Amino acid sequence: MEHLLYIGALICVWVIVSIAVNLVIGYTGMMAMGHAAYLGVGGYTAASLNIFFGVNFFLAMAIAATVSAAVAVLTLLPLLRLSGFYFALATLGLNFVFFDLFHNLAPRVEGSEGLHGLKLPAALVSAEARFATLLAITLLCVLAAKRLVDSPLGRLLRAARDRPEAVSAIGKNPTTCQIVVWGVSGAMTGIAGALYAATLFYIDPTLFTLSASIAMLVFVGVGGLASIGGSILGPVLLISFTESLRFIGLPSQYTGPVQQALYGALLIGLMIFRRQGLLGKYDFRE
Amino acid sequence: MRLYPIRNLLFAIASVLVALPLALAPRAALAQAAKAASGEPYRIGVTYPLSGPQGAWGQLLIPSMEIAVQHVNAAGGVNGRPLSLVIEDTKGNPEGAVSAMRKVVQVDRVAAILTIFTNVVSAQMPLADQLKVPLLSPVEAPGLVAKSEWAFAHSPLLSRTLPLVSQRWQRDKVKRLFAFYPNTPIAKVGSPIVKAEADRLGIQYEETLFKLGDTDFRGLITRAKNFNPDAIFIFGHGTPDEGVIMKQTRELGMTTQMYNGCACVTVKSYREAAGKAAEGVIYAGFKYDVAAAKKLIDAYRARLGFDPDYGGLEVYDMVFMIAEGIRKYGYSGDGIRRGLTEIKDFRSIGGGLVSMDKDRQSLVAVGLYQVKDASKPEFVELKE
Amino acid sequence: MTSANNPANSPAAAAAVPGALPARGLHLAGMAMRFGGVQVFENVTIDVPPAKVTACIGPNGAGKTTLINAVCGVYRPYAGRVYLDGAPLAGIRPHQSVRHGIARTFQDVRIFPHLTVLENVLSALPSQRGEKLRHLFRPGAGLAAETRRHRDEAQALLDSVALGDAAQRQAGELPFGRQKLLSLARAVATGAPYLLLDEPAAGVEGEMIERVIALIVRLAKDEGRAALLIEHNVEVVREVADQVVVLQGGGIIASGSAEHVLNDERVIREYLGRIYHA
Amino acid sequence: MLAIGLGLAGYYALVAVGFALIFATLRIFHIAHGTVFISAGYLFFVLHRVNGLELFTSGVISVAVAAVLGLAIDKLVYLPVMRRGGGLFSVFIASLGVSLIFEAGFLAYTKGVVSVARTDTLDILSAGSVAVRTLDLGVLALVAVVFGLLYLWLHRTQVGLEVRGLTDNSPLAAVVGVNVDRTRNHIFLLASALAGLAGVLTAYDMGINPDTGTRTLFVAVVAVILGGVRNILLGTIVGSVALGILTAYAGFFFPEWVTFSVFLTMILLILWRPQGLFG
Repeated sequence: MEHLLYIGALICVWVIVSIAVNLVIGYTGMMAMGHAAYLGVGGYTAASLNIFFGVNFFLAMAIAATVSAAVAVLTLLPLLRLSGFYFALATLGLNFVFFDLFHNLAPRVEGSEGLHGLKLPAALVSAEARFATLLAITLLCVLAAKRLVDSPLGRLLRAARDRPEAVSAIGKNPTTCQIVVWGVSGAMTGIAGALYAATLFYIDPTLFTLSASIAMLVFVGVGGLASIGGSILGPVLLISFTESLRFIGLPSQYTGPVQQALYGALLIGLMIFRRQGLLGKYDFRE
Repeated sequence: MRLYPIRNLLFAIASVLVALPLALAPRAALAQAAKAASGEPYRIGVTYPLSGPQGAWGQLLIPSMEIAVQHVNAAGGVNGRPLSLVIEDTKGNPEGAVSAMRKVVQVDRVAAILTIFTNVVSAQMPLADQLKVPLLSPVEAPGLVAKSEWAFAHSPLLSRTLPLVSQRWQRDKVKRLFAFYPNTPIAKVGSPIVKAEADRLGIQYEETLFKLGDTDFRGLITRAKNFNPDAIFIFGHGTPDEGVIMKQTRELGMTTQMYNGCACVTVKSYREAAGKAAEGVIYAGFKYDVAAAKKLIDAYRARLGFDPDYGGLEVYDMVFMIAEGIRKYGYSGDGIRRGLTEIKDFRSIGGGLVSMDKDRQSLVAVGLYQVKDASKPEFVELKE
Repeated sequence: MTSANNPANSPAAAAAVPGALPARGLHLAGMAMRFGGVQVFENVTIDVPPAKVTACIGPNGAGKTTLINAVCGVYRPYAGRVYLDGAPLAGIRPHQSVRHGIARTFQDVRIFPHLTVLENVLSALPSQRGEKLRHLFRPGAGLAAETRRHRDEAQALLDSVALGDAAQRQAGELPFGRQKLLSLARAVATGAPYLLLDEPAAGVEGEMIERVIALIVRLAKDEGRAALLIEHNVEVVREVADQVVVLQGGGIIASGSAEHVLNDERVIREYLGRIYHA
Repeated sequence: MLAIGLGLAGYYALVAVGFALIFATLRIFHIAHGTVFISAGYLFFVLHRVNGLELFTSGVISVAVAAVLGLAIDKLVYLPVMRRGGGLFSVFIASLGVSLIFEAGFLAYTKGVVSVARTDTLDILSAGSVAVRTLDLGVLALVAVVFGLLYLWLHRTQVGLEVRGLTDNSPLAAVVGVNVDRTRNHIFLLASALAGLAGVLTAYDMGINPDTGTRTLFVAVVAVILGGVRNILLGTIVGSVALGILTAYAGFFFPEWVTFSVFLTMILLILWRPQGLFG
């Protein structure tokens, strides 16, 4: 049971990330492929503050959200002038750049490669409490995201996704919308990063690599573009599936490769048969 | 809209897929928990990388544990009950480490865990404190296990192996020493120790870090070359990378004598990567007395067709250490922990006696060896 | 800054002398566009008075659409200036032109295909607090009320152009003609008093044309908006235009009241003639 | 140092030119090109090192298989995606999928142990302090020859002509009667064969890890972006040499920042001029 609660918590983290990524990829059509970097920034900010300065974890999480948002926007600004595909490529590069940054510069507890020793509040210690807390936070993120995408701003995002030039023709600045939503996405990813650390009690650079970004892409792609429900479905489906592999008797050394191969196959299948994903409304923006 | 039929279908599939694990998991959990309670074998958790970049280690070391378990059980088991291993893949990364550990502890209810790798152990230590389950691993990063009273290490620390090598340096009048470390915690703690030793002996010292998983180290080696050392010291995790470095060193025209801080040359993949370049290498490491280890070596050869490396000896020991803990204080996390802390003059399969120090780091017997033929694990112990 | 980087001796400078300017209305003075070295048009001066429909006709490639883009700040004119109610309108970015009171439509429609018809119009309504993040998560921002108000507004507008029935449909699914109508409605929704309409009737047939015409006329006569209409369809022009300019061969060859220009010998010979005998 | 840089440049160039060919002509961002590269490497490793098949034969077989694999990826993945209206990005994602699957396979097979297809140490020509491995010279010579042939192929043959037609504008080429499908096959076969050759050489020389493919590919991508896709041959050569030297020196001065510098270069380049230096 405890184990399931832990997996539940893990799923919550990835749901938040997927929603954050879907906000930019699905609703705004910005091909974000480097969110692992922001996840890492969030995780490291929260963990460092909590471990080295004894900042209350939830406060640290809030700060982490802000920092991630800031980093996200700062990394976005220079990339804004890039056309869709080169934009994707540049964000992809972020994964590698930030990995080396984390690996070479990020603080680490002596003798290990990363950070442990979080001083967690009661609400995050026991398995039950942690799951409940994460579920609550995830719910908040879902509601916030829903509020955003159903708002006039969200409408503008979806408009800009298809016809940025027409958006300026009706007197709204599409670029501003993009920056705003990217910041929101960054903040959410930062929160997820903090919760990720709280779920694992530990973070190190190997958690924030290209493969994490790919996982996000798969979750969003499978769940469905521009669909909050999809971003919930995606991680729930895939994580519970791969974790269930542990239980249905498959020797555990195959879960790793099977999972990776599965993700690969899913990506191909999606691109051929259903580019908008299970619950998606739109196609990928080319 | 038109999509609805498809959607409903997809929803159906989706819900089934979600239901599947939720339905299966608890049953599996109960089943296993029940077994443990009705108490036949004592279960030991093994959280090792079986897939992913470090996957090879699981494949190499687990057989050696299984052999140890066989030997224990053949000798009547522990308090008349057999041992058994519950193996989970960590994929060598923190998330996998935590998932695997939670699974073996919370689902399979094991009372002790054999694990490996600094990043995995770091990720598991906070959990060990919480779940009160001892971790026993061959990590070689000094100070790591000191962080948690539930973490134990059975491995030769550099502080024990280096003196043997440095005697050699003195004997051979080494004047200029160049050292290679992987960019991992080991290096971060290893390099100052070596540097201090070099200073003590008045040896010119220069070092560089290499990235595990890289295949082209010639840039670094060129550095070494420019430094023109008369001794090269490599200290890592016994990964093939170090073998590749040795080979590429030779291929850049350096004939300098090479030393290694661990018994990596006993690792097959390492020897293969190094090729002829490994010959003549002098290394200090975990005591590996072929005669003493015969019963392990034979069994291991029978299974995998080659000899176990020094890690195989370490993990073999670990199974016996845990068995001893259970024997003394019974099958419980705390019991086994006490057992491990009290280990004294434990006879290692490699020969030599082992005791735990107060930081839960084993003090192992070490030896100085030179590689004769790289194609097979042939090395001679060097005595002064 | 348009004037700043003008060559002082350019004809535009001469044409753009203030004083000759009408106090009200949109006034394009001595506009010139070049891409690279290639000249599109030069010294184009058009006066777009309020509550009137000014049509700009001319063959393809005469630079009519380019003219609109130059006015809206999509391109920076090579020379010339845009005056709005006598004040120069310099160096604006596309999304700012609406704020100054100029909205445009596109020849190829460019409605938001994935939004509903209603949303298309809604998105164009000016100054919505719901589009600012800071209002979005502030309780008591009264967004609900605002939203309701806007919905009614948008619905009313749609009804007025006989699109009310399609309000909830995906705009992309509408037939082309109604999409044109929608794009017009969207421009209208911005509330801008000056509309630059890029061939609103092109590709539209029969009864739809009538509606487009009706809408344009209504905008001018009832709502007192000014329209700069770019159109190939001379019949439409005859119906709606108060005055006409003919843009051809990189310059204006005729301008004046509709019937005068459309009956002008030279215009018929050089331009309309070609259409009739085509 | 320079020798090392050039040696690397050789491998990069072989991968990069194929990638550039495909990207410039078909607008396919062929991540799986790295998969083709690595697959050839592993096949070669298995044939030569594991099964002790003779060096040259194993090499040829691996390259041939690589060529076919490349074509198969196009036929089984890219074409279906494009036929169903997938664009540049969809194909890119699908390509990513392909490389994920293969990488998983190789991980399962090697458990991440580096695979070096040779046991012998290479002989070296040392003149004073500088020592150059004969292999590097061999590789450079080989690459020079390959590029020479490529030049002839592009400028002297009908297919080459059509290829260059495609680089300018694919639909146009279709109009003026280029048999796009046939040319496409040629391109994939050739490009993949070159990647295969690079894979074999790398596996023989430095050895390969399951992720070497993707890594090398990204380096090649940077090289191509650096050189610009319009001018396939010159672009890739210049790009690869520049990058080979960059990585060699990065590996010398700040080994911990090699990846960092490569990808920062890429991002800055995209920002500076997406069309590349010779675009």
